[in-house]
Amino acid sequence: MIDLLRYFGLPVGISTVSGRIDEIIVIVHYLMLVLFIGWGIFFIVSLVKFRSSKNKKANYHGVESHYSSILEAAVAVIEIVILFGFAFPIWAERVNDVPDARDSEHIRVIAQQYAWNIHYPGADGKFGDTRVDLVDEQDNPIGLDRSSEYGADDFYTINQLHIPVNKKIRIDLSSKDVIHNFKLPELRVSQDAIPGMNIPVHFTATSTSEEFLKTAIGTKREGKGLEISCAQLCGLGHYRMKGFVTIHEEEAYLSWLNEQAEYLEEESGDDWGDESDDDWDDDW
Amino acid sequence: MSDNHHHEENFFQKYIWSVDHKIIGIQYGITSLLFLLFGFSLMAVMRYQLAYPEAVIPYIGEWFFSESGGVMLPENYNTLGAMHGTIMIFLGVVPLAVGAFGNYLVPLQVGAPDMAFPKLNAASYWSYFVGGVVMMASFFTPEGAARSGWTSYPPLSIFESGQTMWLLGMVFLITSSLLGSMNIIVTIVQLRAPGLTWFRLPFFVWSQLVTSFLLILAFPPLEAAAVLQLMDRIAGTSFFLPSGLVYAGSAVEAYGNGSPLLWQHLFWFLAHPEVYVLILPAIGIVGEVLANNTRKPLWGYKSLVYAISFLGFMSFIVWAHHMFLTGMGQTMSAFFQLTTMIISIPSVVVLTAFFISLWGGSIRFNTPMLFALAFLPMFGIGGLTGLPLGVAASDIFLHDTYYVIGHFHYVVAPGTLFALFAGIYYWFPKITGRQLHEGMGKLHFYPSFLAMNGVFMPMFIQGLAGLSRRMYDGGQQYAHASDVLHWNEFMTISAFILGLAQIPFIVNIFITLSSKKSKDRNPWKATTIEWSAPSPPLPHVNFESAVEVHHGPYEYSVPGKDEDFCPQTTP
Amino acid sequence: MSSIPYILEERPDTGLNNAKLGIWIFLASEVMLFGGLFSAYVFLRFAAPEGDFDYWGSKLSVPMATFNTMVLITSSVTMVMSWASLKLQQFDKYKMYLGITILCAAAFLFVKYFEYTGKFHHGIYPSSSTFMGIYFTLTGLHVLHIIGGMVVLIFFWTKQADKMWAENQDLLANRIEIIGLYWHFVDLVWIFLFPILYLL
Amino acid sequence: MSSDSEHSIEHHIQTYIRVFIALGILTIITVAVSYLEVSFIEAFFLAITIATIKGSLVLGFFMHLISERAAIIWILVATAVAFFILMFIPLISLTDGTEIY
Ligand code: HEA
Ligand code: HEA
Ligand code: CUA
Ligand SMILES: [Cu+2]
Repeated sequence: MIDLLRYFGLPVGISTVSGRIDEIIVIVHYLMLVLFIGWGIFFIVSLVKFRSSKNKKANYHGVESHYSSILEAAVAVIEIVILFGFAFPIWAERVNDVPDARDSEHIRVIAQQYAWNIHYPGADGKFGDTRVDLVDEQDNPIGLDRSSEYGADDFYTINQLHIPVNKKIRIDLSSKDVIHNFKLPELRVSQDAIPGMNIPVHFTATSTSEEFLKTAIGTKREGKGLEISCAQLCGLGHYRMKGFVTIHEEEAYLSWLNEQAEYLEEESGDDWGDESDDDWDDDW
Repeated sequence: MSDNHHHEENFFQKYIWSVDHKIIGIQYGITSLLFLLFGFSLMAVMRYQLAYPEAVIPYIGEWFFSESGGVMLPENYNTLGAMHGTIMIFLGVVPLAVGAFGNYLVPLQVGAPDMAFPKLNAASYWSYFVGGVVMMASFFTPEGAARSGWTSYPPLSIFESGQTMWLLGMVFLITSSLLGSMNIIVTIVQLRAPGLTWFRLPFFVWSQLVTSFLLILAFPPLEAAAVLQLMDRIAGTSFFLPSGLVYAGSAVEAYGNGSPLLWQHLFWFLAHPEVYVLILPAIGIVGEVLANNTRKPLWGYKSLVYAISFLGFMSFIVWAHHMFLTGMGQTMSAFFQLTTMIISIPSVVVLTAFFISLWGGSIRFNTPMLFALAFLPMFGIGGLTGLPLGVAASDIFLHDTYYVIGHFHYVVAPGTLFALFAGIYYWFPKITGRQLHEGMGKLHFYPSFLAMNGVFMPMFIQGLAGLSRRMYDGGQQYAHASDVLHWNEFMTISAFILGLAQIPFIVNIFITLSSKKSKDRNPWKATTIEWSAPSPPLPHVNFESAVEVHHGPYEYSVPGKDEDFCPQTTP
Repeated sequence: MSSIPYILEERPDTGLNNAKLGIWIFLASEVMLFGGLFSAYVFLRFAAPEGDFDYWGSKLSVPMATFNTMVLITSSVTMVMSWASLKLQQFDKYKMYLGITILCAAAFLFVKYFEYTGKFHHGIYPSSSTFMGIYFTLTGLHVLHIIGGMVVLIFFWTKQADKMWAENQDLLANRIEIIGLYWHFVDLVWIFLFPILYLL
Repeated sequence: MSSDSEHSIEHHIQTYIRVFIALGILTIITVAVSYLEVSFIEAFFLAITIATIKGSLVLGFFMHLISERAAIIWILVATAVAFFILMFIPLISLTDGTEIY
């Protein structure tokens, strides 16, 4: 079944939850398929068998057995099993097992109309304060207060999310203006970013961008890497509110972090986010 | 109240300001069909854009998108999407299913001379009309029409232009539905003909009763929410605006402390029952047509009635399955997943009963029956694809993708819309005294059926690939969509074929209207009460003599009788 | 068969006439309309920072609202008395009681007008705070209901009522009962609005 | 209420007067208790309880609900259920969320 769904578009999954989510999609589709084919056969047989040219007089009583209630009960039972066996546990893990900031890579993502601001805590691992009145779309889109306790070494990027592979990532999601949805299709991550709320999302990527790109060779997607897609109508630029995701090996990630820290030192006060698209999308 | 049928009426009294439920039903019918056509046209422009994103829209582009040289802009696309959804649901399908069919048929099927409150009935139509005019007018205001989706999620809807007119229009439409459904409930409870006990009511009447209750209880909260959103837009309150917003580069000046989630709760509290408002009348129509054309009673009539009543009740406690990704915790999500799975069971019961009704029948394949039969697998696909959406874990991936669009279009377009077509073909002889041409009917059915699937089936593929809905360019920006993008053109062409397939229908209607009336008042040899009235039924009184009911609704092929049907009114 | 049955007489199996059932269904929808707003109030109150609602709520005038509560209760009792008078064939008393009801409604609106303008004078508008927003929305909608009811009441106080009384006493009594139900409902809403907005 | 004989109406009128007095007294009580120094939750329950009593009086006697037909009672029960669902379930989402502060 998973192959069938893959064939019908389901992208490969590259996070620790993707397997379980695909599994439940598959199970539900089995249920659907069985019901559909079962009733489909019954439907077609009845239409052929009881067409009026063949069956002149209808039977007033029709089917008298009540096997159908067994079928209905069976559907109910299967649904309950799906819920308790699969759906509830996955959800519980999703919302309850949010990793602590210490044993995970902690990143903030602040959505705004048509861009993703990615806020990294810097070397101290703690985020500086952000204040609405400091927001300046050109120089300080997230309103970071550099003078606050942990603010000095924070840096942020725009539309560039870099994460290490095989490490727990925790993203605190919020929005500056309207509701967006932070979606990483291949990682099976999706979460509304709602202004006024700060919602944690966590996942672990299981392959790097490079490895992922290899799987895409020969498909229409060849050469196009991972992206953040905005999956909630957020205004006229909704369709182009795209971010880029790069999953590094641990060392590469660390050196990227260092690089950012150096930039920060060199041109403090300057615009950080707009580094060149040095990642996968040169030919885009 | 109803002593005005003695004197002669002029044209206006008779057709425009009428209080006769049949005229009002027809007014509703014509208006809503026109809106359906309009909703379709909006969608056609949209689909063209999805298939050919950079292209100039042919013919109409230079008119409507003149500033941009005939190319559609993102804001135009959002307007089309929001208004397509709004128009199809609130101005097309609900008025057609409840306003037109409910109005026309409920009094006839319960053997009543009219609705319980004829003037209120007219008020309901005119309120709908005004609501429609406001919605249409919004296209011509400087701000343009709404563009935040039919769901109108704040804060976007509070910042975006065009929303005020949408909200005003909604207030009228809601009022109209409230008046209409009050009337239907009272008519069913109070005006049933002697002998017409609850379990002798045709299934269609039951479905209208449940639908009306849904409208009465679910619509007012949306009215309240609309008032709150209007306040946010006009009076500067911040019910739906949290503190600390930065919009378009500057801090939003509002008190704050509001909650965007509040709107979602109030909206979906309406909008989930609303989707059952879309489907229940359709199920009712399909039941009638199936019983008539299988020439046997509906199987499990009572369990059908219980199933839809239960469905109606449950529909009030599943709404948050549209909100799984709003940061919901375990309690909420478990509760709403459970109720969502529970609510799918009565739907399974209904479909099962319909399938089993076929067994042992003597099935006639006329046009209404074809549409009704097509409804079953189409609703089946739509309903079944609701299940992975109702399971929160799989909804993480499928939420707001084309999978959702595919899911609900399968229930509302080849589902409800086909059922409504079936109803139109089935009751046309009663309404006009003339039967629609069968050949043309089939010419309408087969291409429509194929094209519908051509439009909506690929949506599941696109959805499984993770392609988001409401994308102005159809998803070109995104890498994950590149595998499935080529479907867009196919779907668009199918949509245009779908449009062409409606031409035989429209032509059929006009040709038939100009033909001679038939004397046969019961061409389908049906049992329910409306067929014992003349076609069309007499103005204001419907029946020539008082109706008395002696049988259940579907006494077809009763053993030991020569005729294969036994009308409810024959002793 | 001609006219619609059970306009005035009761249908034997349901024991109701059409208008009675109709108005109750209408009231059911009204319950849900105000329910939506109450729900919003509760939701926003729980979501608001501590003390926010208290602070703004303390700006309302309890004496005025208490007075208005009394006024509405009075109008409710006179409303039901006017219906009872009709039943007792006392048309004059009916007019008197209905007149008092209308006066009460006017008094309510008068006080409300002073409350509103008083707020505006102090620079308090719906946009001033979430509490004030919901206060103005809820009471505003309630005032609209009062005005609507008042228009109908006045209609039944004019010569029209005399005419109806002469032609069809039962019809008038039925109409008064129906509008009475509506009026009591409006009173009922206020009974809940009063503590929620002014006292808590 | 069509079978009201004159006698029963007169009886009703007495009831109306009593209910009127009760409503007045309860109004004064509810204002009075609002000055008590109690926690918000307590104040809330007091106020709502009194309002509910008042509301029931109006519903029961002025609107004749205590002698009303089953059909109407059922409609109101359904409405009440929907009302409470609308009132309380959204609240759960305030406490049950993955939100962090
Ligand atoms: C008429 C309309 C209608 C109907 C009947 C339904 C029915 C159902 N819907 Fe759907 N839904 C919508 C209209 C409808 N929906 C709309 C409009 C939206 C999107 C709104 C928006 O966001 O804009 C939506 C969105 C939507 C979502 C939100 C998705 C998301 O945004 O992420 C969910 C999630 O749970 C859902 C679930 C369901 C379920 C479980 C049912 C169940 O009731 C279905 C039960 C039916 C069955 C289980 C079928 C039984 C079939 C058989 C027994 C056999 C069939 C076999 C053959 C025919 C051969 N729907
Ligand atoms: C009842 C509801 C309903 C119906 C029937 C339809 C019908 C159709 N819809 Fe729509 N649609 C919605 C409700 C509906 N839709 C909603 C709620 C949305 C979401 C909006 C949002 O994002 O906010 C949506 C969104 C939506 C999208 C996605 C847009 C996006 O996300 O970017 C698409 C894309 O293809 C689409 C296509 C279609 C098509 C091809 C039909 C076809 O099935 C149309 C078929 C119609 C006809 C063939 C016309 C019939 C007319 C007649 C027969 C007239 C006869 C006239 C006379 C006799 C006078 N719809
Ligand atoms: Cu951001 Cu869509
Ligand atoms: Cu739903």
